[in-house]
Order: sequence, then structure tokens, then C-alpha cells
Amino acid sequence: MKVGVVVFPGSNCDHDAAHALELLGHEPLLLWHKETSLQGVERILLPGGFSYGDYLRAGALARFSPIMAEVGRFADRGGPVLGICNGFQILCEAGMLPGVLARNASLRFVCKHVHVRVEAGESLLTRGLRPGTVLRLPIAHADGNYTLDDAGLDALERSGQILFRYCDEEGQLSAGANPNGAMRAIAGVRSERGNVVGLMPHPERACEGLLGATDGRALLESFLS
Amino acid sequence: MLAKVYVTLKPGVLDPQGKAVRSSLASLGFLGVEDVRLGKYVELRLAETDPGRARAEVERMCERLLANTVIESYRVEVS
Amino acid sequence: MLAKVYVTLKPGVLDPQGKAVRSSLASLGFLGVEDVRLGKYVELRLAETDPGRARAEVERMCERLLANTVIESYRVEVS
Amino acid sequence: MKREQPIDSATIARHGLTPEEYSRVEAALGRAPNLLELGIFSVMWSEHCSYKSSRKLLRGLPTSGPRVLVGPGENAGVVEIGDGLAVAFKMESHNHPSYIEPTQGAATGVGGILRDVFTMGARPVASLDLLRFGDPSHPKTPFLVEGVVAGIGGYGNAIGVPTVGGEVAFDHAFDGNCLVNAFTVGVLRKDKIFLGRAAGPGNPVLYVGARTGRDGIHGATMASAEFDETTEEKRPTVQVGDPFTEKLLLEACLELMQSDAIVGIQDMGAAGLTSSSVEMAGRGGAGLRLDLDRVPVREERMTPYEIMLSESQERMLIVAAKGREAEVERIFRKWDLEVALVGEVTSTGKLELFFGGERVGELPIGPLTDGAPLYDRPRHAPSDLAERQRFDPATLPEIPAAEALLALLRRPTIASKEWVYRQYDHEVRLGGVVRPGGDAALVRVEGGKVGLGLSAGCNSRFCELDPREGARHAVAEVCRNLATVGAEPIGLTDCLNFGNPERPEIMWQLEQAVLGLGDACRALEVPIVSGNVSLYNETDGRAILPTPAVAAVGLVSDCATGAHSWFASAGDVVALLGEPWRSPSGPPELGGSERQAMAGPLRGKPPPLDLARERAVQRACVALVRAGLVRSAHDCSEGGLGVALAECCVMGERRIGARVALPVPGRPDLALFSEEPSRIVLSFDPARRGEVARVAADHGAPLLELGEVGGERLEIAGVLAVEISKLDAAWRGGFLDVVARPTAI
Ligand SMILES: Nc1ncnc2c1ncn2[C@@H]1O[C@H](COP(=O)(O)OP(=O)(O)O)[C@@H](O)[C@H]1O
Ligand SMILES: [Mg+2]
Repeated sequence: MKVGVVVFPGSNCDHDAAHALELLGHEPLLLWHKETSLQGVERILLPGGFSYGDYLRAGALARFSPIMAEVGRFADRGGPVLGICNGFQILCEAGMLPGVLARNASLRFVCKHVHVRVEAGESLLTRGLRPGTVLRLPIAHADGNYTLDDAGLDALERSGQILFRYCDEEGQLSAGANPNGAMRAIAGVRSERGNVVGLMPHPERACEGLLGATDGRALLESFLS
Repeated sequence: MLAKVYVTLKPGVLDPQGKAVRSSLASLGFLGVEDVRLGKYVELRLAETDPGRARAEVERMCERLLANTVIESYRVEVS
Repeated sequence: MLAKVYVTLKPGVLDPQGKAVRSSLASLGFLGVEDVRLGKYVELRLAETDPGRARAEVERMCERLLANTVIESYRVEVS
Repeated sequence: MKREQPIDSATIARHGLTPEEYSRVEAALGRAPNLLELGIFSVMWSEHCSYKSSRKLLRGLPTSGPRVLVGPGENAGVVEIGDGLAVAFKMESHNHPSYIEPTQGAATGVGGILRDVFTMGARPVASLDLLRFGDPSHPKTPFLVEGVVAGIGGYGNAIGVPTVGGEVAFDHAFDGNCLVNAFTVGVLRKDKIFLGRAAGPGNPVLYVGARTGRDGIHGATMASAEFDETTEEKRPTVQVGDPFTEKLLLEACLELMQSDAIVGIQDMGAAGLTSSSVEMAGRGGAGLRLDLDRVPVREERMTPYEIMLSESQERMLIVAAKGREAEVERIFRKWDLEVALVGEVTSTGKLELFFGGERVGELPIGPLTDGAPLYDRPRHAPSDLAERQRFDPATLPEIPAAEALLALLRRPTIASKEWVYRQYDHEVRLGGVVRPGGDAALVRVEGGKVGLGLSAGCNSRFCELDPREGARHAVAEVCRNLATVGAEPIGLTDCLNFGNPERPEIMWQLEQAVLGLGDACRALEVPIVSGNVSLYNETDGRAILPTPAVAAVGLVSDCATGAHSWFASAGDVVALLGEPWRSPSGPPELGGSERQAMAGPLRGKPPPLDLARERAVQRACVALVRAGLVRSAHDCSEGGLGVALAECCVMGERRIGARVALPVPGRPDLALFSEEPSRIVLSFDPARRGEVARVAADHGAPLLELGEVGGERLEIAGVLAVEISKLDAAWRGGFLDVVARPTAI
């Protein structure tokens, strides 16, 4: 499948995403942010990194890149869009996903492997995964503190838009297992329609045993199926 | 013209940075600080010379880019 | 009392954020922005009730913590 | 030539030139310089650019070998790794700027070393950082730690180059002068190496990257001057880093390097446009003409002096092939970067500078580069050295061994550095096979099985007591670290951090350390392909501990066979590769150890290093790891065998205990913590016992079985038994003791 990986100035996981897509037998197509054609891709992935240096707010400047208008139209037509880390931040800033990713509660960048619990099965990212499944995935970010008002959060809960929550190895939620202070431990969400998804952990970094984690494969495979 | 924009977190939104600053201040011996809120301060130099139009323009910039109105509010001064 | 602190980069110090914001504003069609500088805005609620003492105290906080005086300058208002 | 008011002696002094050096300037020009020319001489002849105090000594280092493609002298060294690929790497200091403004100082240090590597045509794949701070209790220490780590992470994370390891140590000698040494390695094709050379008269000179501001003017001379109370005034010389622009610059340069439009390229690091233009012309044996009005500037009314001496970051100078300017412009415009045609290569052998239609400077290249002053400075050992080298470990107050172990684990130099490396993205680019936490990092080279082992280190206290022996230890330890992940060292880079070379004691330290590096590199057959010298690291006349830091790059042919540093499986055999104590009956060596530092002043001698033994131990370890015979390998360094065993229990994600027996000579609270070299703690499946013993014997390395992995405690028979939860708490808590304090915003 032809998958567009958008390259913003400052993206730095574009290359890793393309590598993972190839590993899974797909055809990544790097889309330069100044382009206005999606070149017939069937999926769009906004990779991690520091688009525009994350200046002002993470993702704030990237959402105005020329290609984002096309990405928006693609999503409006129901096209599947995945944002990973900085990509998630961009989708939130663009209003394509609910919420804001604020500065980590620790105020520090954090790079480590965490556990997340699948909250909603059968989403674009979790096909074939039962709710409650615990996955081990890498995170690396300074702004992953998912923030939204209570009403908004309640609405997400009701409509099953919360895809992942940070948890411990056993799947229990706790302050210690929440690496960034995210409200209700939210690690990933989907849009109302379900075709736009975003998460802070990096599934593309968890596709090879040699690198110490493989749970990302299931998520990417789901997105690509 | 010079426009000044103050972007602050909406009341009720948690401000971990403000909290950290407060506790740092306390451990430096500044004990009388009851609350700290951190925001952004943006200075823009504009070609526009009409204060009204300048303000309107900067407010549009705030809505579109300078503030994330989900959690932030802003205030504009022009001079 | 409420103290407001404005922290800005000293003149001549590179402001990568300001530069990036300016070019984004331009690409959004805000062409009349000649310069953008990004700074911090801090609100402090103080137990102190004397304006003079409050200002002096906040200035000490700026020197020690709130501003990085190597590259930043600050301005304090109390009310 | 533009003339101004004559140069007075105060101006000369402010430019860091001695009266003798100034006469040489006049002789080189055949006249008095103007201010611009004086500024250019001053930075080119600064210690930082000219290596005037160290150059003679450095000639003795072994710099060649069958894999070496580019040795010292270029922006980075290049070593072949097979399959048509090579690696470019270098380490550089940013000590002075980091002390003044830790976040920006450290950030721009990372930015600078990255440019040194990608200017060679290499894509940076990993960085290391070697840090020294003052005493943990010094009021400035937490502020510096916090700022430096934020700066390194902020830059490396944003640009997307993983920071995979490093070293952090504390000693009060660094109270007034911290060390920030940054290392980067990149991968390139061996037939696509770019050099910093200006050649071909008529070829265009292009300026690319960020605009030039007034920042950092005279940073290079600052880096070569001692700190004193006037340091405050030098503050505006701090530069702010912009990793976003550097990321664009990196991608644009690598894109341009796909073509053959580039004749030469060099980053504008210390001394900016001056050093890049002069050095490129020097290497190419050419001249350069620059039109300074064309340099993109950030500020109004910048003078030629400011433009030439600015140290604004994220800029490069390119000599392109004639007629290819448009290609260069197209690519840099695509990445939204400045690009300007600023001059051309000439055959005059001179740097000719024009501004506002006037010739504002004209300097011969030769005297600026090869003709820079070279000093053979007087040197002698400190008069009290012999006295300080006397030390009887028995004078240290006796404490229970378990108590000593817990106290040592908590010392910030030994404690877990997790607080640091969690703030670094160490996984981006999908190379992290062995991640931070162990002895060395192992990074997969894209597109194959080959891996790079990386480690940086130096024991500054050993170097203070005996700089030659200390430097030998530094090389041995980083190479030993590589051995634990199965990597064979293929090249080294160094960063020589010392005090004021005008003092004979310091100059002696430098000489001895360079000799020591040479000894060890020759014995271990590993060349030094790049490096950096940072002198004048002193405050108010007090020098830092001499720190000839080294970073090693090693090769692993199949990174699937790498081992971890920690115990993993109950029932595994615990063994020691190497001898537990050099002298099984005599007193253990404790000079320069953490055990000594815990109890009193720095005295004695570092433990002797037998390089033949070291080599045997390393080769045996590499063979064991590569054959997949061992489950873990961890070298003994700070805190000795006692600390190494405890670390093996607690370093992993799952803690596990061990029961061992040791032939402890004398007082266990001393012997367990002696920092003798050439020792690696192994664990392996008992079924592999025979094979492991055979491999060790084949390489002539001693192997001693110590016991077994398992349980909830570390037990050393007859000596101590401590719950691993206690060891863990001490080891994980030690660093937090330092940084749990107010943070600046
Ligand atoms: N400044 C640093 N940056 C990143 N990683 C670091 C730093 N300092 C130490 N580390 C990592 O912490 C681990 C332990 O370091 P150290 O105690 O110096 O190891 P060793 O005992 O082998 O010399 C290593 O993996 C090292 O790379
Ligand atoms: Mg080690």
C-alpha cells in the first residue's frame, strides 16, 4: 500500500516511519510539506520530530504548512490519518483531533519504554486487539501532557475515542505509570469519525526485536490493513 | 506600531511550570509567593499605523496562531 | 499584591522562535509583521502588601530565577 | 587599504596577543594591521584555533592505521567500516560558554560538533557527552547540571540525533569551570568524503545557513582565556542555538552532497567566517576574496570586524564548482535557508576583504595558519607531586564494607545517570541496540547487521596524580567498555581539557597525558583520528583536574550478538575476566579512587595499568560476547569490583541478586573498591562454562569463577550481604540528591 509520510521542516522520525512501513511490506512515499498533491496515497502518517523546532507550541506552526490543507481534505473524505508524537501534536493543533498536548508535568523531555493499555479495540489502530491488552512502547517527548476540559474528556469517554492509556505492566493506572501527567492517563485518541488517530508513543520504534520492542507492529499493521 | 500580546492559561487549566517556579522560589527563600502563573509575552513590530486596524489584525493572529484557545486566552495592547 | 514580570531576550540575542513565528505569520498572509520577539510573562500573587517592598522582592526573584540575565532582561510591574 | 587610528598596546592586549606576537603580525603584513586584521590574527592565533601550545606535543600521537581515511586536521576523522562505508567522528569542548550559560553553551556545543561531522558528508547517527561538574554540594552545581543536560537534550532531540551515552563526574576542582565535551559520529560512503578545502581559482564561495548577528564575537579568544571576575562582562558573547535551523542545514547539505557541485565545505564554528575561510584557503593552498556586504546579517550597521568575527551558529561556507551556484542556491532555498555568493577563490595566497566598495583588509594566508606561533612551553612536574603521590590506604578510617558499598553507590559520580539520559532521545533513527545504562552503547548502522560501539570517558583524578598513567587508563577504559558489547575499537578521538599552559606544571600534565594516550593507543592498536584541545580551564588561578577525555568507536559485525551489562538469569555463573587484585597479598591501590575521595583528599598514585594484560582481557571479552557465550559483561571502573557487582544486580530492568566468594586481600572496605583496571564481570549459562574458559585461555586472559546469579541480595561470602532493594535505592537516588533543587525557567 502507498503510504504518505509527511516531511515537515524539523521532522526527524520521517525516516524511521518509512523504515517501519517498508519492514511491514508497504511503500512509504515522503511528502514534502510544501507540496499540495498527495500523489494518490491511501494512508497518511504524520511522523514525530520537532516540526518548526516546536517553537511557540509543539505542532503549532506545522499545521499551517501547505500540505496540511490537503491532509484535512483527505481526512474529510474519510481517509485514514495517523499522527505519532509530533504528528499527534500537529493534529491536535489543527483541530483534527480533540485536546492539547501541553508540557510534561515533569517539565522535562522523557525518553523511555512505557506500557499502555488498549482502551478501544477495533479502531483504526487497534483492530484485532482486545481492550485491556497491555503494550510496551517507546516514548520520547517534552509535550505529551494530554489536556482537555472535563466535559470534553467525558465526551471522549462516552464515544470510545480514547484509544490508549498509560498503565503499569499489569495494566493498572497509577500516577507513577503516567510519564507526562496526561489527563486521565490518555496516550492516544481518535477523531469522532474514527479515521484520524494520534498517539504519543512511537510504534515505528517498536517493530524489531533487535531494538528491544515489537508491540508497535500490531498498531501499524492495523492502520495499514 | 508595536503590539504586545500576553498569552496566559485559562483559569482552571493546570500550570505545572508555574507550580515548579513557585516551589523553586520557595526553596530559594521567597516564601511569600502564593501563586505563580506562567504565560507568553510576544512583541510584534507592525507596518500598520492605525491602532484600530493593528489591534484587529493582531487579534486575528492570536486566534489563528499565537494562542491555542482550547487552553489559553490572550490580551493585546497596541502602542 | 499582584506582580507581573515580562522577560524578554536582550537586543541582539538570536530569537529562533520569534523568527519562526514571523515566517509562519507571513505564510498565513500577515505580511505586515516586521519583527517578532518571544518572551515570558509571569504573574505572581504575593503576600506582601507594600508595593515598594514587593517590587524589590520580585526583582530579586528575577535576578535569581525568573530571568536568565545572561541573555534576558526583565521588567516588573506591581499592582 | 583602509586605515584607522593606530593600534595601541591596550587594544593588542585585549585581543589576547603578546607584544612579541604583535611584532610577528607586523612582520607578516609588512606594516601595522588595521583593527579588522588585528581581530583576524587574534582569533587565528588564539590557542583554540592555532593549537600553539599543544601542536608540537600532538605530533607524537599515533594517527594512522589500515582503516584510517582521514586523520586529524580536518573537521572530523574518518575511519572505514567495510561495505564501502566509513564513519566520521570527533569530540569537542564547550566548557567556557557552558559555565557562563549552561543551556545555550551546551546546546551550541552539540550544534558545533554535529556540523563538524556533517560537513564531512556524514549523516550524524549518534552523540555522546562527557561532563564534569564541581562538588555536588557547591551551590552552582545543580544549576549547571540542569542547564547543561537541558541544552544537550534540547539540541540533540530536536535535530533528531540520538545521544546514546557519555560520562558525568563530580569533583570540587570543577567548581569554577565545568567541562562539556560533546562527541558525534556519522556514517558516510568512503568515496564521498568532503573536505574543508578552497581550491580552483575562480570558484565561487557561498555562505549558507543562518544570518550573522553580533553574537559570540571573540568567543574563540574567550575560550582561551582564564576566568576571572571580569567574566561577567564577557557575557554577551554567549550564542543562542537554533536546532531547527541546524536540522534544515543538515538536510540541505546532505542533499547538495549527492551531487558533485561542492569543491570544499566547512562549518563556521569558533571564529566563524574568519577561521572557516582562512582554514579552507590554507588547506587548499589558495587565496580568497570575500565581499562582506553580501554576507546575510541579522543586525543593522554591522561592521566588517563584526561580520568576520561573529560566532553566530548554524552557518557553513561552501566553495562550489564554477557554474554550479544555481544548484546550491536552489537546494538551500528549498530548505528556507540563507544562501549568498560572497566571494571567490583566488590564486593570490591572500585573504582579501571588501566592504562598501573598499578593500578593508588584506592578509597573507600562510602566517595565519601554518605560520601561527608555536610554543614549546617550559614544563616540569609540580614540585609537590612526589609528596602527593605518597599515600597509605590503611590510614583511611575503617567502616563496614556494606556501609562503604551503599555510600559509594550513592555518590553522584557512581550513581545511575538515568536522570540524565532519560532527557535525551536515545532511540531516534532506530539504531539503539544497546541503549544507555550499560558500559557502552551499541548502534546499528542502517541497512545491515554492522553495529558501532561507542564510549567516552576519563578518570580525571587518576590524571591529576599521574597524567601519563591516567591517560593510559582513559584509553584502556573506553576500549574495555566497547569490549563489553563485543566491539573492537577502530578509532579514537580526544578532547584535552587542561589549565593554563603558560604554567609549567600544567604544560607538563599536558605533555604527560599526550604521551600516555600514545602509549595506550599503540598498545591497543587504535589510532586517534581527531581531537580538540581546551586550555585555560581555570578560575582565579586554580586549574581543573587534567582531563584528557577520550571517546572510542568500535565495530561489531553482527549487532544481534551484543551483551548487556547486567545480570539477567538466576543460576548463571558469575565470573571475573582479569585478576581480582594485582597483588593478592599486598595493600590494594586506592589513589584517585572514589573510595578515597569519600574519605579524604586526593593522594597517591593511580593503579598501574599493564597494557598487555588489558589487551588480553579485552580481546577475550570481545570473543566471548561475539560468540554469544556470555549473558552479561560489565567492566570495573569507579568503585571497583564491589560497585561493579552491585551494579550488575541493579542496572537491569529486573533486579536480581548474586552470591559470590572473593579472595579479598586485607581490609574488605578498601580492597573491594580499589579501581584496578583490566577487570570485567561476566555472567553466563553454566552449560557454557567449558567454552568460556577455553576462550579466555586462548586469549591469555585470567578467568575466575566467583559464584552464582540469583536471590534478593548481593552476598559476598564473609564480607557483606545487602538487600538489592537497598543497593538499588542508593544507586538510583544518588543523582537525584544533586538535582533536587530549584530549577530556572
Ligand atoms: N552525560 C551522559 N549522557 C548520556 N549518558 C550518560 C551520561 N553519563 C553517563 N551516561 C550513561 O550512563 C551509564 C553509566 O555511565 P558510567 O557510570 O560512566 O559508566 P562506566 O561505569 O562504564 O564508566 C552509561 O551507559 C553511560 O553512557
Ligand atoms: Mg564502564
